Amino acid sequence: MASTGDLTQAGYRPAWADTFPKLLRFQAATRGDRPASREKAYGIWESWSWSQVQENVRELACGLHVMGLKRGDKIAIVGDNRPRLYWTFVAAQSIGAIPVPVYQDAVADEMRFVLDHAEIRFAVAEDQEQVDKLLEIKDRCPLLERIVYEDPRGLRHYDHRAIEAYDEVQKRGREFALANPGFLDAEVDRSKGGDVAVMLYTSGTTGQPKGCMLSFDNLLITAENAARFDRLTADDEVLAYLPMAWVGDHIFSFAEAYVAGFCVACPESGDTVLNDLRELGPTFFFAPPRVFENLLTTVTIRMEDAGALKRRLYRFFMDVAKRSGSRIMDGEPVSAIDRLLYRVGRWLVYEPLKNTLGFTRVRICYTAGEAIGPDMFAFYRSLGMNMKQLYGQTEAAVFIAMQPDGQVKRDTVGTPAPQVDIKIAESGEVLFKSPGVFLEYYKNPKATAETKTPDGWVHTGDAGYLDQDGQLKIIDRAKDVGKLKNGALFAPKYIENKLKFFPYIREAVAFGAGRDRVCAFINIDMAAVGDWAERRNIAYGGYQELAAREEVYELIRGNVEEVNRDLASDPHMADAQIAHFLILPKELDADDGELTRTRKVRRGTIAERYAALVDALYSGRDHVDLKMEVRFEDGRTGAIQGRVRIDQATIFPRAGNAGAAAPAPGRKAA
Amino acid sequence: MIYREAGQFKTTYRADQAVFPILQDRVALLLILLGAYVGIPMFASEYLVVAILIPFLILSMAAIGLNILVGYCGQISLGTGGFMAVGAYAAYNFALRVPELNLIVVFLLAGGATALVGILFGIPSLRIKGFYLAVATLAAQFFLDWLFSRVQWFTNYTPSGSVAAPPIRIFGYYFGSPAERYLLALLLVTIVALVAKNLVRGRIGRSWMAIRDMDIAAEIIGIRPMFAKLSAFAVSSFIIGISGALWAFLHLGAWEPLAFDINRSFNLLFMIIIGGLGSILGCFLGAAFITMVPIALNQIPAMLGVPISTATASHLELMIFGALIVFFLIAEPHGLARLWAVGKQKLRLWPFPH
Amino acid sequence: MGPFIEVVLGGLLAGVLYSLVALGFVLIFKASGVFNFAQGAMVLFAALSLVRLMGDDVGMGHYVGAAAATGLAAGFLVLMGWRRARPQTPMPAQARWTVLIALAALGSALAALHGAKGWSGWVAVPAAAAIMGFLAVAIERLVLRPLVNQEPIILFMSTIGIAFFIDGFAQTIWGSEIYTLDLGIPKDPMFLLESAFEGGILVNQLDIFAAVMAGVLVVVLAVFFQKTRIGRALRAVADDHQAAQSVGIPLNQIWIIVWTVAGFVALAAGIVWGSKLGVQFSIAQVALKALPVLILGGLTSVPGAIIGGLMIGTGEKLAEVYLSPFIGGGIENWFAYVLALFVLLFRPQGLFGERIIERI
Amino acid sequence: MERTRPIGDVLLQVDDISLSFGGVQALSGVSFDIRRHEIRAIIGPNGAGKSSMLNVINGFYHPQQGRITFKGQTRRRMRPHETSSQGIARTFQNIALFRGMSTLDNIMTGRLLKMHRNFLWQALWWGPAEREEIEHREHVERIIDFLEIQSIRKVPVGQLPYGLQKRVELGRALAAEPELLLLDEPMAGMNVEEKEDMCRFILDVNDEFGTTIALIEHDMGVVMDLSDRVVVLDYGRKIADGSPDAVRGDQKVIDAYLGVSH
Repeated sequence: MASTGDLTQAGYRPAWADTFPKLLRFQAATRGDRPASREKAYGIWESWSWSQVQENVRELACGLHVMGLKRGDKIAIVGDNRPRLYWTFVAAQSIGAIPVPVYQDAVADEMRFVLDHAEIRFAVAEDQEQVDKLLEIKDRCPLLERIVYEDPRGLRHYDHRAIEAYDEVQKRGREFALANPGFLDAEVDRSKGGDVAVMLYTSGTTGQPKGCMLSFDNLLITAENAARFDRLTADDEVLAYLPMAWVGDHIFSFAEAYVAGFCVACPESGDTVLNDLRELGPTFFFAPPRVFENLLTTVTIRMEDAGALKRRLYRFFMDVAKRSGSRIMDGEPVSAIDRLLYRVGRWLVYEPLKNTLGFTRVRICYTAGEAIGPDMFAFYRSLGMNMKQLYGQTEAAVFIAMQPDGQVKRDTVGTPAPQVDIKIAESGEVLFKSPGVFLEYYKNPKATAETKTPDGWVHTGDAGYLDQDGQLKIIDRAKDVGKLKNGALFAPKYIENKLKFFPYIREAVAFGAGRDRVCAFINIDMAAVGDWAERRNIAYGGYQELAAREEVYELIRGNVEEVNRDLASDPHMADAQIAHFLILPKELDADDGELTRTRKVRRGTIAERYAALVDALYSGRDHVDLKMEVRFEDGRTGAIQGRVRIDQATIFPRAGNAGAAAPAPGRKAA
Repeated sequence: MIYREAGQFKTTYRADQAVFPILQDRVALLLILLGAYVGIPMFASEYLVVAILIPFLILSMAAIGLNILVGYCGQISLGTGGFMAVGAYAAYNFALRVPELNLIVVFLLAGGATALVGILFGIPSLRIKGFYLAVATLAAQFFLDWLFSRVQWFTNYTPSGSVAAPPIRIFGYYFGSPAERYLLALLLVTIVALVAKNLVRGRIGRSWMAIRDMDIAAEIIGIRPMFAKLSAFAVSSFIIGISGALWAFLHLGAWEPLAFDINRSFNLLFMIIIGGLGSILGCFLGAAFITMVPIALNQIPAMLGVPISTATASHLELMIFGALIVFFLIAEPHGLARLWAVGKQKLRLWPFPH
Repeated sequence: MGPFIEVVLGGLLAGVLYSLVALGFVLIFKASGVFNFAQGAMVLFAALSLVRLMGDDVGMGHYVGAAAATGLAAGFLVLMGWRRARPQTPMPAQARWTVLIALAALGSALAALHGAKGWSGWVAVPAAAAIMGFLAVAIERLVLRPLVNQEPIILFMSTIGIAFFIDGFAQTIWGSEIYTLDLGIPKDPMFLLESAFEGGILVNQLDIFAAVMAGVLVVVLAVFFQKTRIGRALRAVADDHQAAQSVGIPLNQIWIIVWTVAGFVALAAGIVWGSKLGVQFSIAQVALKALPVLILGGLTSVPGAIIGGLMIGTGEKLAEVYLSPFIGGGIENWFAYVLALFVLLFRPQGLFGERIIERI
Repeated sequence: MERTRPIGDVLLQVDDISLSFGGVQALSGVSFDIRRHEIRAIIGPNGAGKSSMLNVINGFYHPQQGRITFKGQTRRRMRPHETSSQGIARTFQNIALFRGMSTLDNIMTGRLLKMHRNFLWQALWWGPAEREEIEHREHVERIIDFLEIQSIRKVPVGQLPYGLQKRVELGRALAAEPELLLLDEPMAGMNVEEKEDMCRFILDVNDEFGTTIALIEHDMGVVMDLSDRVVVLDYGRKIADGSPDAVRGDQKVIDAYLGVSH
């Protein structure tokens, strides 16, 4: 039935295997006995081979057919990462239905929107918790007919007119398949690569989620290109722990596995992910920065409890790693002593550390989704982990740009992915064109038209540029990016983020759009700076006093100048160096409306509230007197007043310009 | 540090329940076995084999037997020496009176006989607990001491009361050299350790531990205390009996009842306490420790050139031994095995402390 | 009839000795739950200390040791006295050391003055008692306190360690030959009830003395436990450690006291045994003889220890005389145990032990 | 939500039970029954004899008078291990786990009654003994999954917080697949969240496995929510028996509780 015909260009699959069900047929035929799915269940890692998966999927597909799922119907999939839920994708696709994964932590109302919008008739849910949510909204989603549940726990006495057990569906499918042997193969063959494979709802920052429709070609071609890019093989091992409704998981834990034929493992439960990660030891790992951040925090906290000797050892070798780890990995010259020390450190610290985290076998590891802190990125890379960044979107079936091995920079997201064209719009916005470009937003032609130009370019909504190495650098959301008076690019969030990566700076607000230079407000981190001050015997009475100290200004100026130096090295940003800054006499506060509840800076509000300070910054004065109303934590209001110093930072010449830096004299405010 | 466990995941319960689930441990064990079976017979000096290794192995076996009773089932016994004597004299008499018996069969019969005696003296454990039981087991020690020194049938009416083991011949092979005896002891100890581990990790072992940890709860969940306790006595005595026979046949060669007096009992009890209650590994560690300490104590003054009389030396040995035991109990009441486990856990989590 | 009574009487009197040793066990077990295997070693240590303090062939080294031990023990007692007198203000560290060193010097001076002549019993007995007190303090400090809250078996094992240590220590500092102890206790055999039986009944005066001493000791202990504050505190501890602590009795002091008392009892046993058989290492083995007494009488019962000792003593002698001819000699080594075991089968908590009601 | 298995015939009949300890009368003339598939609560003020009643049911105490009929069989004296082999399992007021063992091993001990391989097979391990072990491990793993204690599978129970220990103990009782499950204050000392979890587990046990449950509990809210019928003891006598609502309104019950608490 399945035969290897002509292979695709990337060489992973025959050209005829242009849908997941067909690809499953291919994998079952070529590596039927190799593991395809794993799940930690009942204390051990239960495995299913490709043939077993195929068997299960076929039965389930027939079962769904018997249940009434028709070609073109949408079927919702809700739950934690479970092999059987992943199989449901392929089962639905086998009979031409479109799976719509829903975030398992969505509350009932959010779920209702998706189910309603996608016109879902059937849903497959993991357990009682999800079934309860679905039943709660069932009245408001008149189209929803039936809910299939995987785990029967606690559902025994539910009214079974609307719900049904997964096993039951599969059993009926088995009977149906016996009675109609040719049915499923014919159904599978009816789908083509251009058909809709899946609908992924993107949580837009504004407005309602949009149902992004991706075709089999979108997913398979991009996945295949990426697999080839990183030389993935059937021997790789992946842990699926990110939400199934997220495109990242769909590509890394599903599409790539089907293309390359490797095994995807699901953790036992949410509580045990870290432990399961350690047991499984994946070879290919993908996580948003948040996950790496949490891991690093755990590492730090656990190391705090260690004995003095161990802590010292750890610190010493982490310094060695910071110095030379990344360089050694990139094949750059490193002194013999450092090389030796790194070798010792590998044995004493790095490898054991990676082992306890479960990263011993990680060959390639990606982070994406948002900017990763340079320290964090350096930390993992210095351990010898091949950590890379990529840039992607649901609309591109993930891959837009990715970092090739050996060309990893911490502040870019890599070169354009295979078969991807990137161009930068006049506004600075990044546009791309690729085989992964989505078909359309479901029932939303307006949004589709806004995003996708008639000639096939897609607006990413992000501003960025290609650096001299051809690597894409994302600087900000396109709508936030402005221009200085002289036309140079000004990306406030980019600058602010750079500032905030310093431990002493808690918040930063950069100004400059339409002005001749960039100026910034700084909020110091009370804990970090307080600690710093105490160790230097600097007396202070409170935030305001500390923020006004000359020593603190000096400290912060150092940070600002560091950022400037960094910006100078970047031809696109060199003009946007911070000329003047001041340290705000009060902490920005959500209660005063200066921050959002998720601690994002409200630029407009701040500019308005502190208009006097902004004016002073641009007036060239060295101080300003401030008097303003504030709201205290207990709800009282009061006034804050005092003199705010304005400091000047060194501006560095654009990189590439020969000659020593010609810093403006580090003038101190009187 | 050495452990690299990531990726060693278990896909079957069988693998998950293995005695050594970690690859590195399996490799280490293999190396140790290789060294013990091949390296030592080839390179070790005769003194090392005769004076240290053979007694160490046989005492390890006895310690395993005792640990099953004390460490796993929680029944204190101070009569181990007596049970070893039963094994020794039973083996002697079987070999003497039925010369055609294979020696392996003789050892097994000796174990069987000791198991019967063990069950007999274990019966009080059904009624009494704790120190009452400990003292009751002393009865076994003294009674058996007396039995073998006064009832001359057991010693075949030799005038001195001392008896000698027959030559060690199994399946026509004569185990004459120290290395050969060592290998025989090693083989038997390996088998016993394996069997003991199998027992304690299964149904029977769990019922013993349940009785040990909370006998009333154990009974309420359906464990028959009589069966659990007596089976522990039987298995324990069986192993101790075999070790007694080996002690007499392979180590002593010729012996009198004094070889199995109460000091032997205490000695073994120390081994399992210092080694670790409820741990098979601990039996080996404890046996090694207790065997090595007196040797070290005898060697050190000589090495330092301090002349001390033998009487003083023996008194000092008592003191140091006593002090060491107290020190050990204070430093790590759960024995060397716990120290090992803690150390291993540290290595597995390195560089994290926990 | 006469010989039989003679055997019984002999047994009873021998039993008194067992009782004395068992008493030491019971005291410690009652107050601290520790099964003190070192009681036999303590008897040896007490007896050796006493006999060597009285001996006139002692080398200077031994004297210095004895003097230092005495001085230290006395110093500790002074310190304890201070603490009792002024619980709020601890004695300054300097003063402590001064007291200790002064007392040690005093002891040495006394020893030196005494020259090569042994002390009289009147001095030696209190000195030996002080040494036992010091031993109790040392055991509490070095062994029991670090092991507090450990399982009973661990504490039990530690007392075996202590026993080894004391056995070795005693013989290292005091020597390991056989010494005769003469406190002037009459030892001549005498005949009782000559009128009733032909030839009367032969008893040793020493045994009578021992019996009287045991009786006095029991009475003293009973008074101590019933009437004194400390005694009542000890009983409270025996009943419930936590309850005792909650009423404000420092457990450590209690343990020191009870081990000291057990040390005195050991000294008494040592005097009797030493006078009878000479002081030698085998005294330590007497502890093993006392164990069946314990389980027979019950681990927690003082009267049990006395009556159990008498029963075992008698039974043993009777068995030796009337049973040995049939099953061979030397049965006294195990007879007591088997007898005790037999009793246990019917009364698992011993004859006088408290009945254990099992709860869940 | 209606129950899957309707309450059936009498599973356990307690007839005129009297029990005393050396003059102290713990129970006098108590009679009641427990029906198949029901959740039966035994309540009463402190010292009312509730725990003694459970101890009598599972054979730990032998009453001086009265009969107990379980599954139609009347017994006079029976040791606890015999009642457990008949299908009665229990948990304890003060946790009675085997502290030296892991969660997994503790629950495995609950299966001991159902394991039969003899010494020789055990000593050899490979083959039948291992197969038996794995078979029971599978069952135990279902219980671990059911009670959501996967993450503590191999942790020694002594290191677990109190609430989890209680859960492990329930697991050990469930491992025996009892027909009658006795729970002695399953929620004592728990916080609200742990109590809610435990309630859910008890209901699920009753529902999923059809296990009949008799429980002692002090939290009246829990009792009223969980139980089908309640029997009230006071000073060793039964003073009320009936549905939660009926019992709540009973004057004798109110009197018994007055001054005891609240």
